Amino acid sequence: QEQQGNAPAAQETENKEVTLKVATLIPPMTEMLELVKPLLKEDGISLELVVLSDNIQPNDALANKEVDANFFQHVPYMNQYNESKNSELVAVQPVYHAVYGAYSKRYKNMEELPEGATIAIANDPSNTGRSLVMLEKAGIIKLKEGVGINATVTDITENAKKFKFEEVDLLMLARMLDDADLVLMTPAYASPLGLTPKKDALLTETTDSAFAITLVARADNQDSEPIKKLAERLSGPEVKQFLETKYSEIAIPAFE
Amino acid sequence: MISLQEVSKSYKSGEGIFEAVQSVSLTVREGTIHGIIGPSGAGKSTLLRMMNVLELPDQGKVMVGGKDLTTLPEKELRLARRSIGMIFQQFHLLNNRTVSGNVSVPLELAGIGKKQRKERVQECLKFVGLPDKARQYPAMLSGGQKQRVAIARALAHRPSLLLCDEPTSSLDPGTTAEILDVLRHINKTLGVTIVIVTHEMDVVKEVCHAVSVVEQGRLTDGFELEVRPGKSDITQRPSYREQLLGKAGMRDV
Amino acid sequence: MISLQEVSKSYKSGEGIFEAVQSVSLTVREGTIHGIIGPSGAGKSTLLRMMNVLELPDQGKVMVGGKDLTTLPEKELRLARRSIGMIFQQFHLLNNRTVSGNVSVPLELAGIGKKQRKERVQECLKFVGLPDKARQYPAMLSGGQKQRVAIARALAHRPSLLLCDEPTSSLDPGTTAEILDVLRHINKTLGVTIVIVTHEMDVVKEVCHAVSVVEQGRLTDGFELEVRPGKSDITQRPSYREQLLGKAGMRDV
Amino acid sequence: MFDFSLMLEKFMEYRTQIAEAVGETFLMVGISVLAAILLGLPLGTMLFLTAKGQLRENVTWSVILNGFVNVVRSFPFLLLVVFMIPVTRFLVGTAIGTVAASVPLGIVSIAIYARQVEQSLFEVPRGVVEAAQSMGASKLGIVCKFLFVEARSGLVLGLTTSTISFISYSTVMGVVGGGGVGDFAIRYGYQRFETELMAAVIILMIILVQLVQFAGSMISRWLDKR
Amino acid sequence: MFDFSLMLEKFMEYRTQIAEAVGETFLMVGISVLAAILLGLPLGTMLFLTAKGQLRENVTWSVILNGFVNVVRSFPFLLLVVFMIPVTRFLVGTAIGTVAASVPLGIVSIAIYARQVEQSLFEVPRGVVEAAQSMGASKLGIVCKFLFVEARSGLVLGLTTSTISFISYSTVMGVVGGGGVGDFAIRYGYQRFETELMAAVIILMIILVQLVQFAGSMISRWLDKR
Ligand SMILES: Nc1ncnc2c1ncn2[C@@H]1O[C@H](COP(=O)(O)OP(=O)(O)OP(=O)(O)O)[C@@H](O)[C@H]1O
Ligand SMILES: Nc1ncnc2c1ncn2[C@@H]1O[C@H](COP(=O)(O)OP(=O)(O)OP(=O)(O)O)[C@@H](O)[C@H]1O
Ligand SMILES: [Mg+2]
Ligand SMILES: [Mg+2]
Repeated sequence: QEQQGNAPAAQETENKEVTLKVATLIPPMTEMLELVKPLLKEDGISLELVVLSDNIQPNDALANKEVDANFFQHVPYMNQYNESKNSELVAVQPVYHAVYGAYSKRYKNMEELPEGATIAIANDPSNTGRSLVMLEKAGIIKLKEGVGINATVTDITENAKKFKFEEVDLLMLARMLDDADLVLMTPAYASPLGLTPKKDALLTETTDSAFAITLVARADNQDSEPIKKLAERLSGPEVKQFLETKYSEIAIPAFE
Repeated sequence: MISLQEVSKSYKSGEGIFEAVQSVSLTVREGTIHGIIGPSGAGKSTLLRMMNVLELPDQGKVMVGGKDLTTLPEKELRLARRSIGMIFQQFHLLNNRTVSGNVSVPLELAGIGKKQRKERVQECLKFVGLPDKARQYPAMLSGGQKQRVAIARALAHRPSLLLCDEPTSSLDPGTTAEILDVLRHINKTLGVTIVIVTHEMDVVKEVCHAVSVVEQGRLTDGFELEVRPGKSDITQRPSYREQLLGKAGMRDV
Repeated sequence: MISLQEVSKSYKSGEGIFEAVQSVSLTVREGTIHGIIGPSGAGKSTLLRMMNVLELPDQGKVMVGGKDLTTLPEKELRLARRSIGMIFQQFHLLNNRTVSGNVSVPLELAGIGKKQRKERVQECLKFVGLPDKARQYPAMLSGGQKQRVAIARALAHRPSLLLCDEPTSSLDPGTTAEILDVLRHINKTLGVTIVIVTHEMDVVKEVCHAVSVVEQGRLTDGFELEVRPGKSDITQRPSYREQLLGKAGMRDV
Repeated sequence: MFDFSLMLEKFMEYRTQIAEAVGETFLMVGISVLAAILLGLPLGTMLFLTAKGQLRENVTWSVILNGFVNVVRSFPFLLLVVFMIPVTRFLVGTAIGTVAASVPLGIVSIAIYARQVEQSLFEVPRGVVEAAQSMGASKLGIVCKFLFVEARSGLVLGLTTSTISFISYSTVMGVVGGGGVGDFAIRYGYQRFETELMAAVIILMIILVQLVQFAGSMISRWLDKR
Repeated sequence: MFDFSLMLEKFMEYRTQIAEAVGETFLMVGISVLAAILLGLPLGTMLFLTAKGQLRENVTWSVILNGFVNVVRSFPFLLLVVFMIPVTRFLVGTAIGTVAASVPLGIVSIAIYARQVEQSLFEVPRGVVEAAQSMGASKLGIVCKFLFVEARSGLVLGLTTSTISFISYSTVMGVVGGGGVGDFAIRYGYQRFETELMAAVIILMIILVQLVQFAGSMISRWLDKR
């Protein structure tokens, strides 16, 4: 890929302070990065958040060296990207699990769901796949052999109760509770409605999920000092405490 | 029919107030053809436009057929205007309607049926000598033809009062004579009152029963004229050469 | 100066082809005032517009000052047009420019400096009797005033040929006489060739050296006229009343 | 840059989904165009009539109507969609799907076209209105028989430009499951990295937009007799 | 519906971020308006001049220029942003951030305003061009001294409408980190369910749009001497 006047990765400034650019999307990721910002300052690293609102661009930006790392995705999604774009993004540090859950306003458990009920799922590929895989694991549908996280609605081979799937934007999921019989979403979207996976979900992902939100860098800088420092801070006690106090219900630390 | 009472109109412009019409009082008797003459910029058009209150006077009354148009509620004003035809100095035709479409508009507004409308449109176009241009658009017409469409449009709904702002300014003497014949005819047989703003003295001499002279926004003179014997004999009009040189022509070029 | 050679122009419309000008040949001698007369819709404007090829003839040559404008490359045509002034039948003023802005346009195009431009604009507006309307916009003018702005604009860049399409159609006799004096003056002192389309026989009688008659798209007559003694005495023009009634007035209204 | 045979192949592979997406786009844009004509045209006319110096000059109404149009246009479209969910649900019973997506899209369409209408009407020469008044035309008569007639080529061009905007707006209606060609291109092409498929679908959109513009320009030119 | 004191409180709490967002919006929209005037105006003029029956009628150029405008307008905006990343990077050195976001926004702005310009020029009466030609004006002279003068109120109204579209488009520039008020509203208000904050920011946008529209209408009316 041609690079033109591209800001070099970790830039040395006059007072030897290093600037580290990290792409991210929404809270709690942004909040966690904000939290470690002053901590990294102590290490001589100036952390700069690049907040984007699309889940391809953070990877594109990282692959094109416009940022030094990103923090918004889980590893399966990253692998999907690497495969498609022949890039070499690497997982550096898993930070937290966000447990997917299925919520409903009308029904108390999965058995109550009537035949032909509407299920709202996210419309971006990784979350579509993730939702369908979750439903498959719960034995509600069957998917084509071996599609895994790449599954789409067309890959459903068995759908005993003839559920209808509506794919809507991630951001829209929470608003769909009134319209759909069942909504599958991450805690980040459910929590503002006062819903938590533990208490309210009719169905949750199994906790050994591979979907921990992970700090991602490139093959060429994963071992650089600033990235290591960032990984260290993101898996440090401050973050752990922050998650446990503020997001105890919805974000489980993925590090010791 | 019309009585303007002390009407005035002034325009604000960058450099102060311009008094276009200054307390003019004027009476147009029912059934007459009344001329308004005066130099360019005197206020003739403004005065004429006050007669159907397209231009609302700053003060004064505009009595038409016994009603003061300046105070009439909108709906009644609309009705009153339906019986007033107007020919604008700049024609104001609808460019996106054909010639017959233009003439038909006042009839449509009056709710007249399609068939009758068509007949009347043809009739009016014949009056002004344009039956063969019925399906053309105004952009395809010559200046004089546009003017004649405007005349036909003003006549279409058989108004009882006709306001004409220089209706023959773009017409040659022959066509002018024809149009004047039409005006004289509807005035005589249907009793239509006609007000004509013009700067052609021949037009005044030919058809007007009375004349008002406007200069610098004021009425400076007004008098009656002897009524002419009637229809001029168009077939006997002299040729252009005769009009200009007399019966004997001069060197050809 | 101008020689039209067998020019024709036809328009396609829904109902077939309309021949507006049919193989007309016409010569306008340098330094003369040439009238074109004829009934409404005869093709006078079309003919005039061919003289600066605003209307490109379907066939025939348009020789102006020794060059055939129909075949001139664009750039040269532009230059040629710079020395031709034109007064349109519908004026075609720029509504978003003031009166002086309008008159100034041809000077701007000719690249004349600001100060000189201003002087010339004032001068031209004086010619047409509108010096006090310099800062008004066309929408604020009466019909005749608009026409006079168009005249001033056509005179501004001192053209050597002036094409006038009914230049006095909206003017009263007094103003007409003034404008004709201006035309006669520039013709006499500067040798400007002038072509006037008009339907006012008085205008022709007053200023034209030669006349062409156009009827139904064809040149049907052409002749010369005796040249008048010169400047008419405006100050002694009879009043409107005198023009209409003779020296002794009639009943007042 | 692109492999055309691969594009064609991909296109064929996904043809049923693409056909469905095209249908969704037509439905959403069709409803929007209808809303623009049925409500945007009158609204724009009212904007014009109540403006300063016009036929029905009325500060209150002018402020209200301008306010409505400006408010609709101020909202980030995504938020408008969200804000309107209760309205949408009230109107069509659900807030998800193509028909539901047409509700916010229609509202935006009305606002967009109203401005175009207003602008076109401002171009009608004053003399036309005067002629209408002199004939005793009612306000409605002036609007229908005079203003619309003289402004018609502008109204059509405005509708053309607006329709292309609606198509553009419709591409983000995926947020509420509206679907459509643009959403298809984003989801299948962009998010699943099927570059050829995306290119094929975009070419489809370009053709669609070209057709709309071409038809609009032709009709406008044909209607213009000035 | 909303608690105004809470709104105000939230607004004050986030005032530095909001100020920054406003700055970003001004930067993006400012660049777009500049692009629209510097490039959209000439492009729209060329669209007009090369159209059928116009001064520089030229089928080839007409097709090319119309093609460009239509292609830009056909792209789902998100995909245009993505497609243009290499160009953006070439032009401003990066593809991320407010300045980078201005590149695709600017391109769309040029296309949008070009159409408005074309439309306004179509409204100029033919006689104006004839008068210009009779004076021997060059093409450039006809355009600058005649067409633009007579179309100026329409050109300003068109720019007003376009600017509001640019503001609207700028709200989705969050994809490449463009920021701005709209993105702020979506990010903080919508995604974090800070409804009061969102409402406050939207009110800010409404005020901004109202101001643009009001100024545009005023200037247009003032320039219109017809
Ligand atoms: N674009 C056009 N399409 C069709 N016919 C046209 C077009 N332009 C002019 N004509 C016709 O050509 C004829 C001559 O028009 P022209 O304007 O030259 O007349 P004119 O002699 O100037 O008349 P007037 O004295 O009324 O101005 C008219 O009958 C008119 O209808
Ligand atoms: N809107 C306006 N603003 C400023 N002045 C105006 C306006 N309308 C008309 N006037 C002025 O009012 C005067 C009278 O105009 P009017 O049109 O009545 O003249 P007129 O007698 O019809 O002249 P003409 O014979 O040239 O048509 C003119 O001097 C004109 O400049
Ligand atoms: Mg007048
Ligand atoms: Mg003529």
